Amino acid sequence: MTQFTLLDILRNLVFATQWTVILSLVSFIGGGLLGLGLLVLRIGGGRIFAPVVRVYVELFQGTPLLMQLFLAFFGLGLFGIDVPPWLAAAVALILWTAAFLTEIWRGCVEAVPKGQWEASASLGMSYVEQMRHVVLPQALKIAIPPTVGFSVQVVKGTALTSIIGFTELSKAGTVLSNATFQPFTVYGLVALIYFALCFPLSQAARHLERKMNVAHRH
Amino acid sequence: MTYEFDFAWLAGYWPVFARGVAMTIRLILVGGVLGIALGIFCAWGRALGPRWLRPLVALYVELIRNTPFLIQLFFIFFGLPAAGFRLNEVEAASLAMVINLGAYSAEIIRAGIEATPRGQFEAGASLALSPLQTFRHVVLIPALQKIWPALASQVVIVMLGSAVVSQIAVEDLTFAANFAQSRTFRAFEAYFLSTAIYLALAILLRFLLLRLGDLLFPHKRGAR
Amino acid sequence: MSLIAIEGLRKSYGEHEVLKGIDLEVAKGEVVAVIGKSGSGKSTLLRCVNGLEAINGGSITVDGARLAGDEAHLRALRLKVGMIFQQFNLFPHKTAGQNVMLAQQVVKKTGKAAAEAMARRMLDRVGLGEKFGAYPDQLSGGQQQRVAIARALAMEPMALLCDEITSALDPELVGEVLQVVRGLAAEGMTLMMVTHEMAFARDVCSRVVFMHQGRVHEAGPPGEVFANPRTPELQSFLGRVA
Amino acid sequence: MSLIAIEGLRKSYGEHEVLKGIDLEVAKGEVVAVIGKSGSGKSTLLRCVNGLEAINGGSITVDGARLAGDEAHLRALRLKVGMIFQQFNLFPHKTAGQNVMLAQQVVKKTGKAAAEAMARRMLDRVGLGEKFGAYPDQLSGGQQQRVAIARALAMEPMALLCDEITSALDPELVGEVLQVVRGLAAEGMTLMMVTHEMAFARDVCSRVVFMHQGRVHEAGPPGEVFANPRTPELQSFLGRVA
Amino acid sequence: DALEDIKSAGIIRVAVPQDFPPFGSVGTDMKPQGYDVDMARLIATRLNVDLALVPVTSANRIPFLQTGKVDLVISSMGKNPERDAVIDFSDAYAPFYNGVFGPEDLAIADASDLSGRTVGVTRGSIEDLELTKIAPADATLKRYEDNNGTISAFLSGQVEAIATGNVVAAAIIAQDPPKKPAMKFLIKNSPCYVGLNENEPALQAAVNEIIAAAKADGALEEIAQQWLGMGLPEGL
Ligand SMILES: Nc1ncnc2c1ncn2[C@@H]1O[C@H](COP(=O)(O)OP(=O)(O)OP(=O)(O)O)[C@@H](O)[C@H]1O
Ligand SMILES: Nc1ncnc2c1ncn2[C@@H]1O[C@H](COP(=O)(O)OP(=O)(O)OP(=O)(O)O)[C@@H](O)[C@H]1O
Ligand SMILES: [Mg+2]
Ligand SMILES: [Mg+2]
Repeated sequence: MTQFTLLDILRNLVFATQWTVILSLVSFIGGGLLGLGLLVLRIGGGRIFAPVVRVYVELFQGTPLLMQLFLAFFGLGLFGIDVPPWLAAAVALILWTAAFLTEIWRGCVEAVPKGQWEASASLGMSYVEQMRHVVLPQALKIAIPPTVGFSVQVVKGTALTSIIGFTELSKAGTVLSNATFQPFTVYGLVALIYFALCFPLSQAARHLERKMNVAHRH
Repeated sequence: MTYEFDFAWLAGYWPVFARGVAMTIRLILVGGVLGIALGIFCAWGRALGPRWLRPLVALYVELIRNTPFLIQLFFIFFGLPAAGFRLNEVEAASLAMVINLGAYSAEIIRAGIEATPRGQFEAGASLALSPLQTFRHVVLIPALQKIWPALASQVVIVMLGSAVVSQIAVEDLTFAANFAQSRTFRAFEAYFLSTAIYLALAILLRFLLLRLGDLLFPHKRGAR
Repeated sequence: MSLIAIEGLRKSYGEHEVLKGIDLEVAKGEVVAVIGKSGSGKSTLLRCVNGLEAINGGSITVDGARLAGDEAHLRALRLKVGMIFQQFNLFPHKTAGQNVMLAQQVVKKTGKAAAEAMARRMLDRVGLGEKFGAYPDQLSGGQQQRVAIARALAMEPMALLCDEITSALDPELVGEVLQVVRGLAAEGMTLMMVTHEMAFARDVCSRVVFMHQGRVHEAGPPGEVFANPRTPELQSFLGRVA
Repeated sequence: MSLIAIEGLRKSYGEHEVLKGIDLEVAKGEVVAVIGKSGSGKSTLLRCVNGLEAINGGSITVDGARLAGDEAHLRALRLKVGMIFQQFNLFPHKTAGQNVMLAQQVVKKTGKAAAEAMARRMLDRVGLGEKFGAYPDQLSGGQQQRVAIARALAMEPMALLCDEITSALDPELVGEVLQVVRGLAAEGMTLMMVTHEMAFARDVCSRVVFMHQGRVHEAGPPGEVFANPRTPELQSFLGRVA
Repeated sequence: DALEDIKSAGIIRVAVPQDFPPFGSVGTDMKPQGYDVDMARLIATRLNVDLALVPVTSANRIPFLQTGKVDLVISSMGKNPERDAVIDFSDAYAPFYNGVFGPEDLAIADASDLSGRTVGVTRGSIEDLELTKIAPADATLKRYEDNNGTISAFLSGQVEAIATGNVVAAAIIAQDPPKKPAMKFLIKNSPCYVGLNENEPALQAAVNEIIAAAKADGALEEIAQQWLGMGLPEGL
């Protein structure tokens, strides 16, 4: 059996981490954009689109991400559509992220006091103008901490892409511990790397939250 | 590619799925009740507890929230025996879920506590309630009521996340799907079925939790 | 012709009928005080006139145009009638000046320079010329409310609706806001205001409207209404407040 | 001997000294009104007497026992002195009756039946006998404040501290709360109250204390203080409020 | 026709395990290696096409095959009628020496001695299929995701014994753990088969031919020696 040094393990884990990072960025950015679109439909989409978005959110929040990835990759394959793994992973993660961000942001929009809507309405602003100039800027501000906080979940969520053949951090961990029979070393390192990725994010979220509470008491 | 879905094999495997569903429900029941209890304790510890307790709770919460559940599970199941503390896989999975939900719900509940107006604490104090009595009788219920929907969502997330306990041989719903597909090679059907069951469980669980909220907090407060 | 004409106005929340047929005319330049017990429908009346609530019956006509529910009509109405709220409702992410400029730029498409000039003029008018760059949370309640007035004025409305605009203020700050309103009245602005400041109503208003259980129960010049309340409800109301 | 004796009381928030040495004695059965501008330290004074703020200097003695910072002493103090707040601070998840019963059961370990009987008595006393089962948000502000008074009274305190207990109320509701306080004063309860209701202070109080910049600036019977304010600060203060 | 497609594309895509040594694991460069990987290489060489290795797990290897993302699955798969109904199998290409292993002092001599005991096994592997058939009803099988889970469960004492390949056991012993797995008894020597989609007779025939030839010319023997440390048994 091949002998791995600690350095070999670490090197391979760090190498796999780049996939974790890339996948996280893609899903976060893509999910953010899609989520914003869904948000607009959810709060302004009237009787047709709002329920559609609700069902969408329910579906993606109500099933394991693992299964979503599986179905995105193989399910489409069943219909003869050959999606490469990176695309399936990106699509599934983006859809999943968007479902959560839409809900988080909806909460933030609703947290903007009713008086703000009324004041801007009484100044003659249309719905879109109210959104654009009064509500969204305030909601955005409230939204930053929970959004950054959720990015931690995205980073950890990328672990599940191994089901469709991605060798990102946690899959690399599994593979390495199977090759080396040193699960503790390997998983210990994996945990450490995840912590190194996630801790700054959750600290940033907390910091932003605290800053906001001090700065604005409206 | 034309694939023919075939669920005939299910005839032989439905007991496996039934047991899997039962296990998943059992895990989330234990994890949910004890996890929220732990969350309440930690939220108290971090927001109002003695000085020495706060950094400990913070450390626990950060460690759990910033590492994957699977890794936590492995450490509990494979690692604790080395420290002379052996749990079987169901106990280990339950403990992992309690610890995981405990950390997340601690943060959520703390937000509820911190959103409690200072006047409530002062009113409690001025009536000669001790800080703990104030927390227990005055602060806790309204704080929980405020964050109950968020808490319900987190419980659902933990339930869905419990899928990975099959990796330590807990025979839950995902195990059932994996087991069936490893015998029959009917992966699509098995995973499709388990996904549908998870969705149903998630919807049901959220519904029940919100109903429970109505029972626990019979008095709906008007718009603030 | 009256500027604001309300006829048979009805408004319900679910089962609960809050306005049970209101008839009221406000002429140009009139200053009308709306008084009445909590829950009598004063705020609801003002909110209906500003189109913030859909109405269930009757009609509201402002400057000859009848209020309809569609977006275009509503915006046209709101350009004619400004509203000021108890809770100020300044936009917290914008400075005092930007608060006053925003709607001009967005709704009236006024250029930035013109909007800014107008904002400075209006802030001067409410005595806050030097607070142009201050954020709402750097201002006292009274100052915030005056910015809200300036913001409404900058849209050059034909009338202003004021809903208990001093109720959220500390007693010492009430005066500075009422001073501004007094000035507006003197300059001929049409005002419809819900207020608990009886002394102010007596001094400044041309008419007092007493609401009770969703109806206009009594109305008339302040001298008459305050001196000789005819209904027992008004008598008891005044007795309690005074 | 005085019930409450405050000597050389100092209190700072960080650098900012809010109370700069307060000496004040309140005898049993006295009704003391504390007046003064916003920020003069009135609330802080009351909060110190209730042990809600740690003090930086001087002493507070209630019924012979000097106030110390530990939990046991604080609880003993608070059993002697009740406090009522501007924002009512009723417990929103409990009915009026449960609000009044809670501390009796938890702190005094009174049995449920006895606590309930006491709660009914106290709610009757503030005129809310029939609101036992109502939740705070089903009550008007005035009713909520009266429940808060009942809640404090149920602990049978020797004195009550009231911090602007009518400031958050609509003007029409102020009367009903002051009526209750008037009754307490008449029955001989010791009261120390921060208030903006000058007329009430004049009628009901046995002594008026005017605070200015963290000190007792002037004090005396209401007749004297209101009729002949000696310092220019009090004169200007009274001029503005009246 | 899959064989045609492979030839015209000039490349064959083969699913191999990454978490099941010695059949498939990784080297220090994270490239797959093992018995199954060499087998895949052998088939590609003899078909005279390039080889694309696709690492799979027991959970996704069949979907990879069924959705046409790979042409063959060489993943130490055992055969049973249920599986055979879904995909096709080649002739056997590898032996699998499975045994039940336990600590020295554990008294087990055959399957019936497993009564009342807990045995760890890797889910979906051959030993899982075989042991499920022969274990007494009151033996508890704990099925882990991969070899690593099974081994960790044994080493941490979560199970009393494990069923696994002799080579795997040897690898554990090589690590000199406090608890050394000793062979208790041999499970039926059940071989591994290459999996391919149904109704591909040409491809099936080609693979079978290659396997037969490799058995005859010693190529397979060589692979077996390298990864299993022993030769091919009689009658594979
Ligand atoms: N959004 C709403 N939904 C349901 N009922 C409402 C709503 N807004 C107001 N009401 C009810 O309508 C009635 C009149 O309310 P309104 O706010 O107009 O009274 P008001 O005279 O302005 O009282 P206040 O002096 O307390 O401001 C009240 O009984 C109130 O409970
Ligand atoms: N928690 C605190 N931290 C820092 N400063 C405080 C705090 N509470 C009060 N202060 C400051 O102490 C001073 C006195 O406050 P206090 O609330 O006692 O005044 P007050 O006389 O009750 O005024 P008001 O009539 O507005 O209630 C003010 O300058 C205030 O800003
Ligand atoms: Mg109102
Ligand atoms: Mg105060």
